[in-house]
Amino acid sequence: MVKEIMLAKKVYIFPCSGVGKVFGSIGREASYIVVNELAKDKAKISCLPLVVKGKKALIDDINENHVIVVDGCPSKCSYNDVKSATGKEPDGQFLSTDVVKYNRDLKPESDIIPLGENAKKLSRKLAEKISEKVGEILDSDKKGGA
Amino acid sequence: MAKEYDASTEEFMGVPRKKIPWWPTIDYNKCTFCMECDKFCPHHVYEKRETEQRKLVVANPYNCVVFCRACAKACPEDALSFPDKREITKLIKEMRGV
Amino acid sequence: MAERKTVILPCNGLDKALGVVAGRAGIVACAKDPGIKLVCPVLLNSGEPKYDEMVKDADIICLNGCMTRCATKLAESRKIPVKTNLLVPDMVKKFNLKPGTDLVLQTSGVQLPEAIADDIITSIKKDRESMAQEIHSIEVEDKAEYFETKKDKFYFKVPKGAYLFNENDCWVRVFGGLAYLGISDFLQNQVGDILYVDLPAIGKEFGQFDEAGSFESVKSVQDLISPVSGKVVAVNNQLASAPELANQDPYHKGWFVKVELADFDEDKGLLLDGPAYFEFMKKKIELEAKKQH
Amino acid sequence: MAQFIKNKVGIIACSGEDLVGGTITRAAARMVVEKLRPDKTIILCQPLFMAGGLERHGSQQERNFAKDHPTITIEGCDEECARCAVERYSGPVAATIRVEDILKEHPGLKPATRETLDADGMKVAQILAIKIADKIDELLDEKHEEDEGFSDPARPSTDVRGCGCGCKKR
Repeated sequence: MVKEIMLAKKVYIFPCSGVGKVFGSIGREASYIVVNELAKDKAKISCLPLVVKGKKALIDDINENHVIVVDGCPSKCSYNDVKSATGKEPDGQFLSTDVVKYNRDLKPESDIIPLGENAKKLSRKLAEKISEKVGEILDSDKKGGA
Repeated sequence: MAKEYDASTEEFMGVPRKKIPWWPTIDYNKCTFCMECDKFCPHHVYEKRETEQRKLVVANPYNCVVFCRACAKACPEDALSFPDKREITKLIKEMRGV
Repeated sequence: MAERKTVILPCNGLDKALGVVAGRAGIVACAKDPGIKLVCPVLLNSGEPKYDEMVKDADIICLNGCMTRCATKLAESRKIPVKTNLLVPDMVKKFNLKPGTDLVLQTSGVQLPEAIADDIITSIKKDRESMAQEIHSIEVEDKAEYFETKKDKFYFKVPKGAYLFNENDCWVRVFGGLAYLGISDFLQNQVGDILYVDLPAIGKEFGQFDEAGSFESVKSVQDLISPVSGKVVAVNNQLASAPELANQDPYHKGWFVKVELADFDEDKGLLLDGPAYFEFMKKKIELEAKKQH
Repeated sequence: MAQFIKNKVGIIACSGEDLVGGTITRAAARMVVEKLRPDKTIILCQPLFMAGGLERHGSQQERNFAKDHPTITIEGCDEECARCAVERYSGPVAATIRVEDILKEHPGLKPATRETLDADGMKVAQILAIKIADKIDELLDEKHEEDEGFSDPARPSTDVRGCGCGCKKR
């Protein structure tokens, strides 16, 4: 296939934007670490509420790129919301409570504003996992496109 | 907050709460007044006494949930003790029988 | 889940080939399944105390060589509760293997203990499977009807039947001599997302209202206060990797502990049935709301 | 307005991740439900509202609450996602409060970081929180004495109302 010069795809990160519990905030904090730091030029964040509202330009752009959802509780709102808005399965999904479960020594504080020390540490652990996944998704792009 | 709860009208298993001697006892030889138990207990069993030598007291014993010993687990000094559950159960049975 | 111990008490009578077969079958079964333990009838009869621990809480199989049933009688005399009594002559018919009369076992006499051992092992497996099946039954949402109430945006469910509760918001559901324990919908709502669950060791015994496990959320650490007395025979290991089951499905997949009941008739006098607990819970919800003011 | 059960007010923040306004709505909502009017409010989770809710309770608890109770939406930008969500699934909202309006009233405040609020962001959130609390009192026909019984640092003193940003507000 003759390839045109194509702009590299990016990975959208959608944390669940939960506001009632610390787990939503951990997912959100982790997402910021990914887009600001760990996968700076590869990932971007946008508003989940805007996706659900049905903002066409945004949904089209998601569909042209990749998407990872980061949820804060088993209700998996981000997963469900993104899936129903875009009509496709997200390329990756994370649950912040999983990180909490497997790091019992870092029991998160319940504070949300600002996040406690343990919650921040957990956010970073989660961010590392998400950014790994970002790398994987983009790598498979390269292989697939080569 | 705690004042809303009126133990004199409360019952536990059909027995007036005030007749059940279940609440924590603080061993002041061990207690370091770290306040973990007070932070933990949502029922305001404890109260801080900033100006007194005993900076923490069991102020609302009847707010304590019968058979709950969760605050004792929060205590790093193991300074909290509770009555024997079997004795309390026996007592409740006796009073219910009356 | 918990695997119960199996102990074989063979007769090992040395005056008949059938007795030799019984003893031999016990030895072979133990060799094939290390979960099975063997009791020497002669040593047991001499009053050996070491067997007391071994037979405690185990499934005892008495393997009798003949109709005199010495093994069964021995168990009775030592007050050991027997689960199954087997007779070698029945096995002879079943497998059509005659051991002959020679005390030094020959051909079919050698095959018979093998067959008996296999038979015992197969039936133990079946038992375990049916126990697993039973677990499955509590995990499947039955057609149980629920009472439901709502406070603001929170909903609380209580099954109408089959479950009994204590006033510490923990439930018990009885199946024969066994029972499952868990926490009520109200309690899971109170503590919020459960992150870690600690469950008791298999074999642990506790009295009514003792702790039978604990669970932890960001908000608090709490105990499951057992509505019944008993001994732990199994725990819900799924809760280790998926503690959210206790939030999502507290009456089924979120069960905590399975116990062998010690004195349910006595315990149940202090428990509430579904309708009574529902009324109790509604009062508690109102009280909690008031306390927040 | 529809007949609402006037014992509690629902608070739903846009909580958008892409802009500082979203973070401010989030912070303000928490101040209101935790500190200012804890027993008069229920926080509604925007994504849960959109996704429906917990299946075992019929997936509708957030939406039903907003149907039965007055609900205030807090918006971080002019997309007004929270209001759109409530109107789509529950019905008319009782009030909508916008971060942008506050920024207009206080031109000296320039919140910049969406990750963790800076000092200006925190101030805007506090002003917003008070505005929400006032609205709650109005909706429930209740009067709260100003600052009564609330000495928490999250509660801005009257200084914040005249916030030192150069605005004329007292």
